[in-house]
Parts: sequence; structure tokens; C-alpha cells
Amino acid sequence: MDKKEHISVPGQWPLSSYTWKTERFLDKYVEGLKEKKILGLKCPDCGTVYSPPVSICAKCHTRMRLGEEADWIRVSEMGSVITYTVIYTDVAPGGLKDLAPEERRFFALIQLDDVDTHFLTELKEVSEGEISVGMRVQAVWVDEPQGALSDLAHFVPVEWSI
Amino acid sequence: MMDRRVAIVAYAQTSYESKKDQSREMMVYEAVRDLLEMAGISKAEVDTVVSAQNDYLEGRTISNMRTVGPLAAFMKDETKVEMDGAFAAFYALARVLSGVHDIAIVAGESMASCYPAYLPMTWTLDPSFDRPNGFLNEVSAAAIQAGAYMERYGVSEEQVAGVSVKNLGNAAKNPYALRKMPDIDIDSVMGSRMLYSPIRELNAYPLTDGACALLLAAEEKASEITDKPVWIEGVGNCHGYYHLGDRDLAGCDSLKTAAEAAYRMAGIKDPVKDIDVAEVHEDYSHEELIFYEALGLCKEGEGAGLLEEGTTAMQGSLPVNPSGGGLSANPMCATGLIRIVEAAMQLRGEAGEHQVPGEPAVALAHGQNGICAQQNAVFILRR
Amino acid sequence: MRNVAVVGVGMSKHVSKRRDVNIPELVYEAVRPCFDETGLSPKDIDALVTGNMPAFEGLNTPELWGAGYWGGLRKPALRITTGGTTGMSVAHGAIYMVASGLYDTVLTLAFEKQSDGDTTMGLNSVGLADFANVFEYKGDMESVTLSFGGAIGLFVYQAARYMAKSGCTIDHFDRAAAMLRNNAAKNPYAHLKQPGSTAEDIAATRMLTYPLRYGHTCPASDGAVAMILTSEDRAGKIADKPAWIKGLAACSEVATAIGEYGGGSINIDPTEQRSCRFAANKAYKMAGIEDPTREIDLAEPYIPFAHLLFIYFERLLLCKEGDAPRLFDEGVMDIEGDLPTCPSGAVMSTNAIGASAMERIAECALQIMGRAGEHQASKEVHNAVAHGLGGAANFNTVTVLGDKPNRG
Amino acid sequence: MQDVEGVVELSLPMDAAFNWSVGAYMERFFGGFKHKKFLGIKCPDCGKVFVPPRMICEDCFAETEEWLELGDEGTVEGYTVAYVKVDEKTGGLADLDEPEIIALIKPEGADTCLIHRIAEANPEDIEVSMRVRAVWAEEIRGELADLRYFKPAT
Repeated sequence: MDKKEHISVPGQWPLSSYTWKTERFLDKYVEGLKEKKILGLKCPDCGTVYSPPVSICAKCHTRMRLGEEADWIRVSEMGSVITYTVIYTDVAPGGLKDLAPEERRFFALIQLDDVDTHFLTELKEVSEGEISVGMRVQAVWVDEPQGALSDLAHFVPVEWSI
Repeated sequence: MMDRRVAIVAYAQTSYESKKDQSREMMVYEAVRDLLEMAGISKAEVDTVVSAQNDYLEGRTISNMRTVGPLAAFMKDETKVEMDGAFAAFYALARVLSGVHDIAIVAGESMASCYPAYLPMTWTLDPSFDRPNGFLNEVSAAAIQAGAYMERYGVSEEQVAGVSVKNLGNAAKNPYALRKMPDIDIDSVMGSRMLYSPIRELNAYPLTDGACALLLAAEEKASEITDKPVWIEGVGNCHGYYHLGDRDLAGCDSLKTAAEAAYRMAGIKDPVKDIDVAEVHEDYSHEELIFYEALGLCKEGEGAGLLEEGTTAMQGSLPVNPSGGGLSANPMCATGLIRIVEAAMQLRGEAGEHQVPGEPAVALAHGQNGICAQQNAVFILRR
Repeated sequence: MRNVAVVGVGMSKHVSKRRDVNIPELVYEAVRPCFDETGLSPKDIDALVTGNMPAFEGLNTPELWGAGYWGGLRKPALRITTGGTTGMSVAHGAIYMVASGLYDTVLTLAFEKQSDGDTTMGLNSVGLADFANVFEYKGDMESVTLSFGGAIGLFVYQAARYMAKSGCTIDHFDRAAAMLRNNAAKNPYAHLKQPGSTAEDIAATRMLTYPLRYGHTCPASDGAVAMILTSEDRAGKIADKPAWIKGLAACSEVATAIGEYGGGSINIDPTEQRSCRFAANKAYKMAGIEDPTREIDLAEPYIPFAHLLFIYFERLLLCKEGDAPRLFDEGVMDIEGDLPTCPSGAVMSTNAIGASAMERIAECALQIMGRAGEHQASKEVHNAVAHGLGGAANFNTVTVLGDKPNRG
Repeated sequence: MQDVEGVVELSLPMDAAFNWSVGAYMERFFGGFKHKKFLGIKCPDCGKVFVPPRMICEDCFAETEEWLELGDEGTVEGYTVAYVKVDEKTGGLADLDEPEIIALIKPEGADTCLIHRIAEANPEDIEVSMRVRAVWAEEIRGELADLRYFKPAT
């Protein structure tokens, strides 16, 4: 508005001074990933299947039973693209830089078959022209799973269909 | 002024701890689950949910975004008051009074084990002067206030310590309290660590993890849910001066105004006679004495006398903080709501070991917000 | 509910940086006109309801500092904060204060001074705890950070799915953006004004993340809005032509895209906005509106990104699902159209975040009062709908305003 | 059913940075520091003189306009002796090596107080209504840090 230098006072919000706590609902899920299995957790009340799991079912206000074997189910490694994006720019010194077509990456919200939730993952082996909402995709595992979320490396289009 | 009668029909508290071994989401979930269980209703019957949360206590903005599930607010008219929980209850009351909603959940929570202790309140300070100077924080401000009050009325440190002795002794009988001290005496308060003179560790609230919830219902629904409704008969709410240097620190004008409004609405003529039990939100022991005076429970400068003659003791004629008050547990954003819940428990005769004698019929509950109680909310409840 | 009227509206100018004023001073610029225009003073005000986007300016409860500047000393105070919806959640708080019968005349205001703060870190802090858990369980942090750089992260997913469902194209987003930029040029309070902006100009801006371009996004603004609300018996004495609150509702879902602490989200389709339809239905019912497509004359949905113009036109039940792009093409949403939508230029042109959702109500009120000036809709506005969006597109708030109070 | 015990505790090394405009009134106040003076501002309605200065008299809802030069002396209206301080990282109360005096000081001619530190004095010698004088930095820049502390004005 005006060009005059104005006095201001610097300050901080030290987010690094906070601790957040959460229940260990991903422990068993990553144990499954180590064996190349995707697990889902079923709400004991309304039956909603979450994968990755959660600790509370918002739909019916029920605490999920993390210790109950019967509530954990193995779910499909195949699913559908709910929606996707293509990354055209990346943060670079001095602002954003455009990515060349071959540098662009694809991310998608995927819903696995038999699961009532979606999650974010990267899509590979796909081109900008091919990718679409509803596209069938399947999981690709890392060679040696460690029991980490990144064991489920990315998803690729399903090359065949039933 | 109120076209509809609104009652507290259920309540729930978590235990108050210095470090809970659960997420805040699970803590909130448990409080709301217990609340619905006590009311015997399901999530489907709830119309609206008002939470009291503060993003600087949660370490994330839009802190209510992740508590939709735990609050039983999924697909509900949910909102968040970023103040003490008593103000959330005040808003929920307005929502039900409007006739748009019949049943409201109110919940307040925070986890001191997750946020950087006394820093969030320093972020309420004027960023052009007091905050960068670094001298003021909630404890040093309270100390300056305590000094001003004691100087004005010739009150001694031992007299102020009497508040801690009463409240922390009461807390020993409260199963939810964090700081229980059945054997506390004046010497133990006077011997505790000096922080900012005259405030010592046992004059100040303990950092607390905890959550509290209550259920409000319009008259026609209230009778379906409980045969012991606690009616909200009056409310007052007031914002006072910001700058500490503008205020008369020996009193609390904004509480006085809030109390007068609540008394007017509830038809309270003589608070000492008309009120049977009170739960006030004191963060520091001297505040309770100032609050007695602002609430009109005694004349200005006579707070210490009221305490000493035993009027506000558990067995006195007007017990104040039978729960132990904020000195016994202070999960910020929940503390004022806890006062309302504790007052309701007293009226229902459900306070257990810390139940006051004489079947109280009228209770006062109070919540505060901001440094040195800048904003105050007062509730008058009747069984 | 007791009838509630909007009798005063004030806004500060919105710009990217107001380094010459502090927060209470900036907000005062919106409050003062409310008092001047209504002839009221703080003596006439029974309560103050306020809010801003928490954690963006690094100030905890800035009302503690500011309320006295705004006429709030010794008044009942309420601070409400809910993310992008804040401004409307605050206004709803003020409406309930009057509707409850507790108070008669209430001042409400919302604000943001983004130039004081760190908007990106502020936004990131929404999900820090969730991302931290992904990090803890050794997830691919690169995908999380790359695909969620600021608020746009979530909205690109929404835009791509809407295109697939409705069959509209990026060209629609370009033209919607151009319409809003032109509308903003007529609004004295708007921030980003680009008179004569064309779809080609928008199309020439850089693609940030498919399918949204730079020209489809909103600026960061410093600004404030204030309103005076009052009861029916007082409204006529204060304003010749008040705007009436006819219906209000809010609805919360769980966050989409990344669930709590990295869990899965049941809010599967980010374009569905079930909570918006739910709230709109409730608010229309309160307002006695049976067919919003015919009875609503003007809409101010919360549009920080161009594709949302179409999504919210549909989710506010102003047309059948999937029809919005066609109706836009036919000129229905123009200032001269049958159902002018965002004549203010929308959040896309002016985004002092905390204030934005209250400005939707303020703009509807100005249109009903006939005081919108250059951006006044051509048709007469009897009923209007305002909307707020917040969280990870999981909070929706709706307010229906009209030129007559509810009866019966 | 065996419950899953314990929680994951998380933190991230990220902070947010801010820069608050102090506004025209505080800019002028800091300008007064260049002359080693406190500037107050007077309400045109009630006549109250505010320090630090501000745009609005909250009581009258009036815009303040008349600036006053108040010198750099004042009286102690209240105080505390600090044995601890708030740790900038953890937010906890850390012991101070030497106690520090924090006081409400009413500059001469003002109706409100500001909060600052008193040094060059023993805590036991401080009392309400004693006079104190500002001690200024050697190099004055027209900013907050120019005002180092107050000391007894003997």
C-alpha cells in the first residue's frame, strides 16, 4: 500500500516443541506389509473396513479393536483410482520450477477392492494420456519389505481384467 | 430472557493426569462415549456438537478437523469455540435456546504433556511490546496481580495459601483430580518452590492432560433422558481490559459484570443466601479470593475472611470448589466446563466422597479465559 | 428460531500487505463503518462474536488484544474458529446469540492478516501430526510433501474427479476464473482485480499441479469484515432494508485424502461434499425454500479455486448434479444472469482466510439491501445463499438470506 | 482380546515464523525512544493518557489523537520477584541464576502502566510507589531494545 519502511517484530511458533501422541494402529498393518499382505481393520459395530486402519470409526463412534484378530482381514492388492493429479511444478530456490514432461509424477487416491476408505499413493508405468478416474490399479511391492509403509512401493495399471 | 428451558442431562470426565498414555483423540472419544452412555442415547440423537479446543495447545491449526470422529460429530452441525469450555457451554446453550437444536454435546480438552507448557499463553500477549520483552507470562502476570491484591487489602501469603490447603485437601476426595493432597497444610504450601513471588508451586495450577464433556437438552428431551435434569437458569459472559497496565488488578471487573448478568437472569438477589455451592475456575490460589469478592460472596477485601471463617469449606454454608478446583487439575479449554459438570454433580447428589452436605439446590459455576481472567463466564444452575 | 436481521456491513479494503497497521487497527477499519452506517455505538451492542484462522499469525486468541478496539469492552465475547469456514461459523455464532433471545444486537467480525504470518506453515500444521506418523512408520514422505504442498494439494484431486464425473474441461475452469476476476474488478473491497481478464489470459498461466493453473487459485490477503445483527423488533429502527437470516446449518465430515495419523479416509469422493448437500437441505427447509433452483436468486459459494464454482453450485442444490458447466456456459451465473454466482469475485479474488466465509454472508446481505454498487446483480434479489468451506474440504456451512423475515 | 498398549510419540523439526506489524501508534512510541522519552496518547473524551499508546480508548470507543511527551521516569505500581523464567524451547519454568524484578510501572503523566524489569536494585528494596527511571541502550535505534530496564530514581 505504501512504500514506507514499517516497524515489525519477528516471532515464532515453535512447532518442534510439540509432541503428538497416537495409538499404535499402524503396527499390525506394517507387520502385514512385511509379508506382502495388505491388511484392513473392520469396525466391530458398523462393519466399515479401513485400510490403512484407524483407531476410531467416525461413522458410528466406535473404538476399533486393534488387538482383536477377527477384526483384521487381508484385503485385495487391486483397486481403483478415485482421483489423481500430475505434478507439473516443484519448489526450487527462488520459487517454483516447471517440470519437463518426463519429470512429472503421478499421485492418486486409491480405493482397494473390499475396502471402504481411500489412501494416497504414487502411480507409475502410466502416461498422462492413459491415466483416468476409475482406472484399475494394482500394488507393487519393494523387493525386500522391511515392515514399513514404503514397502507398498507404488501402484501400476492392471494390465488384464476379468 | 430464555424462551426455552435447557438442562444439563449427562456429563463425563476423564481422569486428570500429568501425562496420559493415549492420544488426545482417544481421550476425547472416551469422554464422549461415557457421556452418551450415561445419557443412554446414540450418536444419531445428537443435533449439534460444540468443542473447546485451542490450536496453540494442539500444535495444529483447525484442531477440530481431526476430532470430528472422536466428538461423535460426523455429519453433525459441529463447531469449535477457541476459549475455555465454559464459553463453549455458553454457545451450546444459545444453540439449543434458539430452537434450532434440541440436544448438544459440549466437550473441552487439552494435553499439557504435548504442548510447550507456559508458552501458548505468552502468545496471547501484545506482539509489539509485552511478548517480545519476555517479562510477562501467565505466572508472572498472576504474581503481579497477587501482589497488588495482597498489598491493597493487607492479605498475607499464609492467608492465600489457605485456598490451596482447602482445594487440594478437597481434591483428595475427588477421584478425577490430578493433585490430591489429603495432608496438605499452610507449611507445605509455604515450603513449596518459589516461582514468581508471592506465587509458589502450590499456589499455581498443575499442567494437566484431560477432557470433559456434558450434554445439554431442551426441556421436552431432557425429561426423556434423565429424571434428574439440572436447569441452566442464568448465564453471564464478559470481556475485560487486555493490557495488565490498564486493569485494577486487585479486583476482577469482568467477572463482576458477568456474575451480575447471570444473577439477574436467574433471579438471584443475594448470592450468599441463594447459592448453595460454587465451582470457580481459579488458576492460582489468590484468584479464588478475588473471585469471592467479584461474585459478591463477600465485600471487597474480605475474601480471606470468608475463607478463614470456613464458609467456603466443604462443610461450610457455601462450599467453593469441593472438587479441588483448577488448583487440583487444569486441562486448559476443559477447566471451566469441569466446573459446570462438578456443579451439576453436586446438585444431582452424585459427587460421591466430595459431595457437599445439605442437598444443594442452586449452584454457581465459572470459567475464565485469557491472562488474569480477562474474560469470564458464569452459570447459575438449579436442580 | 427468533428472526435475525443483518443491519450493518463493513469491510476493510483487502490487499496483500498492510504493514502500516497492526491486527486490531486493521479490523477497526471494518468495524467503524458498521457503526457509522447504522448510527449505533458500542452502548447498543450486547455481545461480540469473532474469529480468524487460528495459528496463521502466531497470535493466540487475538481478540483478547483487539476486542476493546472493536467496541467489545465489558461485553459478552465468543471466539469461534473452524478453518476456512471460520467466518461463517462466527456469523452463525452471532446469529444464535440473537436467535436464542439471550441478546438483541450483536457485532460480529472476522479477519486475517496473512502478511504477518506464515500461511504455508500454518496450513502444513493442519497435517503435521498426521504426516509425522507416516514418517514414523517409514512412509514415502516425498509423495506426501510433493502432493500436499499447501491447500492446493487436496483441491487438485477434487478438480480431476469433478472433470471425470461431469465431463467438463480445464477450459471451464479458465472461463470461470476469468468471470470471477472481472466481477472482482467491480467490487471496491476485492483484492485481485483484473478487469478485462479473459479465459485465454487464465489459460496462459502456469499449470501448477494438474488440473489447476496459477490463474485458478486465490491470493493471500490482509482484510476484515464486520456485521451488526439484530432482532426483528429492533431491525426496522436501524435499517430501512435489512437482510434477514432465513436458514442456517453446518455439517462436518472426516478429512479426505489423508486420514487421521495416516489412516484411511471414509470421505472417499472429495467432490461428493455430502456435508454441503446435507447442510443446504437443512438451511433451505428452515427458510421455507422448496425448490432452490427457482427460489434462490443469488449465490455466494466459497470458491478459492475455480473448479469449486461448479461443484458448489451443484452441492448447494442450485441445479441437478453435473449441470453446472452447462448452466455456466449459458450465462446463468453471470452478474446479469438468472442465478448470479459470486458477483463479488469470490474467495478466488479476495482471501483473508478467516474473513472469507463471513464475506459470503456480507455480500449476500449487500445484494439483498441493493447496496452492492457496481457488482449489484441485474435481477432483484429476494433470496440468496451463502456458503463456507473448511478443513480438508470436510466442513461445510450454509446460510440462507432473504428480503423478508420467516413467518409462521 | 488383547489390547494394543502404548502410544507413538511424534515430533517434527519445523517451526513457523512471523513478523508482526506494530502499527502507526507503536511506531511513533518507538520513535520517542530516540529522544529517551515515553510518548503517551490522550483520549479526547475521557482524557485518560495511555502508555503504550494505542489508537482507541476502549472505554469511550474514541480515536485517540493528542500525543504527550512523558519523560522517562515513573512509579512502581506493582511487582514480582522472578525466580524462574519460561524456557523458550520447552515452555517449562527454568530456575534463574539471579532473581529478577518485574514491575508494573506508571510513567509520570500516564494513567496506565507498562511492564518492564527493574535492575540495579535489591528485591527487598522494591516497594509500591517508589520512583524509577529508564535506563537506555548505549546505541539508540528507535526500537523496543532501546529500553533496557528501569532503576531506582534516587
